Amino acid sequence: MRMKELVSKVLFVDLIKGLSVTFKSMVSHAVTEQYPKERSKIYERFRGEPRMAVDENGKTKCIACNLCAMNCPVGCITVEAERDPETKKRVLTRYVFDMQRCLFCGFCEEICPVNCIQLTTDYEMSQYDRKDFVLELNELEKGMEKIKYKK
Amino acid sequence: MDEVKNINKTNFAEEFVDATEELVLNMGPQHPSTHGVLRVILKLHHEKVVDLDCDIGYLHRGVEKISETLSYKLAAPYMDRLDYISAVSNNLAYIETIEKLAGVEVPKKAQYIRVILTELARISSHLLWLATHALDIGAMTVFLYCFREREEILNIFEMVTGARLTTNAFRIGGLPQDVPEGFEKAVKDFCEILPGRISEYEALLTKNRIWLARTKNVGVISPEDAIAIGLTGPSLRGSGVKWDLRKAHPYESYNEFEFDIPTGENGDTYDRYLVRLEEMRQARRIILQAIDGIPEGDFTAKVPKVLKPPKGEVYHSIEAPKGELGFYVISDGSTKPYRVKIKGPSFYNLQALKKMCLGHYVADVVAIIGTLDIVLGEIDR
Amino acid sequence: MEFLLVVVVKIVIILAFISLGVAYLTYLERKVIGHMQVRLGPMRVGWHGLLQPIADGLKLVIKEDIIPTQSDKLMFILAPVICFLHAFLVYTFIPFDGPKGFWGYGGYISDVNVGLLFIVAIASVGVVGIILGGWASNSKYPLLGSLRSVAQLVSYEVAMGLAIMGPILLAGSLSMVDIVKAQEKMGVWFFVPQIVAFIIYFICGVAETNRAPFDLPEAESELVGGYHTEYSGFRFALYFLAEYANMITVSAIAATVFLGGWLMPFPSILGPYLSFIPGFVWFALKVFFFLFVYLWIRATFPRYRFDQLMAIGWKILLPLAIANLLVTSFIILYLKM
Amino acid sequence: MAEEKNKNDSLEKGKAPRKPPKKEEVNLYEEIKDFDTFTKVKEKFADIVLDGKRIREQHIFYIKNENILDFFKYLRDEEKYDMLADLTAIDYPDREKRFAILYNIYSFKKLERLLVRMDIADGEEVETVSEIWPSANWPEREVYDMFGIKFKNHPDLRRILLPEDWKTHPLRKDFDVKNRDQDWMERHLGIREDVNSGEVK
Repeated sequence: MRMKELVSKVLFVDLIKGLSVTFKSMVSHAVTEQYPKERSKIYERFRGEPRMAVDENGKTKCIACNLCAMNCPVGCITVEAERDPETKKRVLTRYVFDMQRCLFCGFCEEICPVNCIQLTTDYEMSQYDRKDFVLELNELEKGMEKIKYKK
Repeated sequence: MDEVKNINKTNFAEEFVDATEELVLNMGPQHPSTHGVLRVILKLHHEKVVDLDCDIGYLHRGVEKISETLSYKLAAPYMDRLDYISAVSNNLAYIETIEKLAGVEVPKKAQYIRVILTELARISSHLLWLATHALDIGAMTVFLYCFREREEILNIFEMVTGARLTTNAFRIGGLPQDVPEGFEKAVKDFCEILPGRISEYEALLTKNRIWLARTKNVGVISPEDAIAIGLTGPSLRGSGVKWDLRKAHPYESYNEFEFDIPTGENGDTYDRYLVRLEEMRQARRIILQAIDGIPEGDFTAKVPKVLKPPKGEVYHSIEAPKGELGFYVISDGSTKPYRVKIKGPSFYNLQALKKMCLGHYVADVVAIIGTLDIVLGEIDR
Repeated sequence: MEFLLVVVVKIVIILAFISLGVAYLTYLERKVIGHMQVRLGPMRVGWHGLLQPIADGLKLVIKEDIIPTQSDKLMFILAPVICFLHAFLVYTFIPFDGPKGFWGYGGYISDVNVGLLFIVAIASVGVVGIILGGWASNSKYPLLGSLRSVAQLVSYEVAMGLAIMGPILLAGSLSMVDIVKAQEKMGVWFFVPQIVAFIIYFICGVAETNRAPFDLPEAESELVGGYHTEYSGFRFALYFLAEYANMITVSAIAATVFLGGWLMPFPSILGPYLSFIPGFVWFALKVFFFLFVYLWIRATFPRYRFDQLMAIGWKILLPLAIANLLVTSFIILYLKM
Repeated sequence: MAEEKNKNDSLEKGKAPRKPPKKEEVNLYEEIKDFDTFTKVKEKFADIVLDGKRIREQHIFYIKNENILDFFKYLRDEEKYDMLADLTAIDYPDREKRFAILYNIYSFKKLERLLVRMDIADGEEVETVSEIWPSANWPEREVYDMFGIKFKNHPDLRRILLPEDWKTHPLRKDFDVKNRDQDWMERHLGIREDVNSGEVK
């Protein structure tokens, strides 16, 4: 037994085993994704860039119930609303989403009774300025304005 | 002046010995192999460690304080960010503690899916551990191989929970939503490839003479010492203590699955390496049993929208990939916890660093930090 | 006059070729290791990243050259130059092709009758640059790195020198050209009769050039960057180039001494078909083979610890090299009698 | 905050007719029955052990800050509670004895967990248990750091997570979550921020 060990040590059996693994992987296919050219599959549930849904008339679906703001662990949502004197309903006046603080936990999306706020599968959210991360309602409805990097 | 006189008195040999000073080496907080912002102050004699002090807290965010200000539900995403490598386990531990406090019964289906996801998280955490541990010791190819497999797990997480790293996977009472179509196939596909990949790492490391030389008899800790210093998880099992919370105090449905607890013999780095590799295989075994046995039923229990657990306190811990992860929660009957204490395994495991490192070389310190599998997010909280 | 012109042209050609080779060795390293790690390596600059080394070099040259305020400035500036200079000086004596090579001008800059000795001597001066660099940085990691480096180089030099003695005995000459000629005459390359010396030489060569698994002086996971931690920009590039140039040197010596330099393999079988290929191509192929093994090893193995490295050098390689030398000399003595 | 509270209240009210009113609070604390260790300890350390409770299948002992080293040594050696899993403190600013220290010990032999709770007043010092369980070293430092509770004979009582020259103890209840040590920040980072708006000056 010891002899066998010694022989395998002198013949570098343990090392050659490792070398064969790396050589095999060298000739096998690489798993790299060439990011801007190839994009990996994003699953439907992915929680990315926030969006506010609109109804068929292009008006916001938000009913200003403030549930999303209350269910946000970091308090990144601000809802400002007024009571309409005629219909006695709360009407949204301002909706601010601070993406710098967002945890992407998805609680707002879950709690929303009208499926208005959604975290979409869009994941490219970089900006040049911090101010651009504080999204107002109109930005949330059509999506963040992105500056595409050019060579 | 006195010192000068003393030196003049001594003969050459003694003077030579005196002339070798202790070197204080600052390892971290920016260092490639302290796995985050850990600062280790080493006192070296030549290259041997004679004293060591850990400086932690660079990542202190006050999670315990923050969770006192949030309702029970809203604190959960913060727990993902403790041990960000296995966010699912953290979330599970916290959610289970709240469930235990509030007395919520979780449906069987949710329990099974929780088991699958946490075991996947265990594999992913161990893969990352192996990757970085091997990289610290210089085997850089294993690093990328492990990341290749980890990517598959992260894809499954993304498919089920919607996020890859900080998953926020579970809710009090069960799951946020049922698993999507294709989940079973994805998990099974992953289980299919895993054994082959593990044997690849084994071919690169297990018998390799350099790996053996670097890990055998390095960072040895006896079972008694390990218990006294509070080591848990694979680090404890590497010393030969057969203790696993999944067996000792089964939570979720772990008592329904068959699996073994691997243990080491010598309590050195090599044994801990073997234990973790075997744990990956056992985790795969649990996943395969669970995926075939997912019962029909609800994925969540009925939980009031605003949870107010009765007055009381509870400690609950689970076997996280790194050891015993416990939460101690006190409720004062309101919507917010009165106190949340997080018992992170890494915090206690890191205490063992000094004991393990003394008398070893600088290069071994790196290997031992790697073998303890620490995450600074959990240590500093 | 013509002699001088030829030499100058040869120097220019070889220097340009080596510089390019060093640059593309970094590309090769990244590609080979990349593919071994199931990724692609550089892909963006030029077709399949072919212009990457040039971009890297350019970047290093135009980067800010930081000299730490607490450092010994003169030494700090001088050290990488010493390292670089000696790495490139060695190529004077390496025969890239036979005396009839390079279209009759001779495939080497000069053939000295103590060539191999000279190469070994010069190559070991390079370590001075490393010590000075580590010391002059006035920082702890570089200091530890350079100390490790010195100990490593000194101890492996011995075993390496003794390992090359075997082929020298067989060839009966220290001239690089004569060693190759002896292999041609013998009909078999020296790595066959001197297999032990060959393995020892290669291991020592890896250790000498501070490459994995013996890359302790610059082990990035322990010593951050070793002796060049404090270096940046152009000076870092010099260290970098020196390391890769040393790799090529060690490979070239191995190819010359053990693998028959510019000779063609199996001349009796392949000779009629492949004789149109010039010698330096064979030489380049052999060097390439060694370099590939270098990279292959780097991608595969973990790193030794410092004390283990010294133990291997002194306790295994040195006695083996001595034994090999003794056996070889006894056999030669016996054959001569 | 106030808004949230109102909302919660209204939700509770809305639910009231549908579900039976949960006016009566559930008392989770039960008396300890047939727990061997408790009877033994109660006998042996009658002056220290005040009470014992059982909550969700977990035992909690309540002790006084007297001779705790003997008590814990007994637990470790005789009752085989060989690991200190956790050590922490809780702040009750309204109580007379302001802090409670919680020892969470575990026995590998019996697979049993035991919580030991001890009330202490502000400024009272506690004997360190790091002699008995070395793992108490860092948690005690953390308690010192976060609550300002001093441990007697501790080998190395320094702040652990916060900087050495930090002044406050953040896990005390009177420390607001948004509060920061402004002087420290000015000294080391050269900034001072407005507590309310978070603006940096």
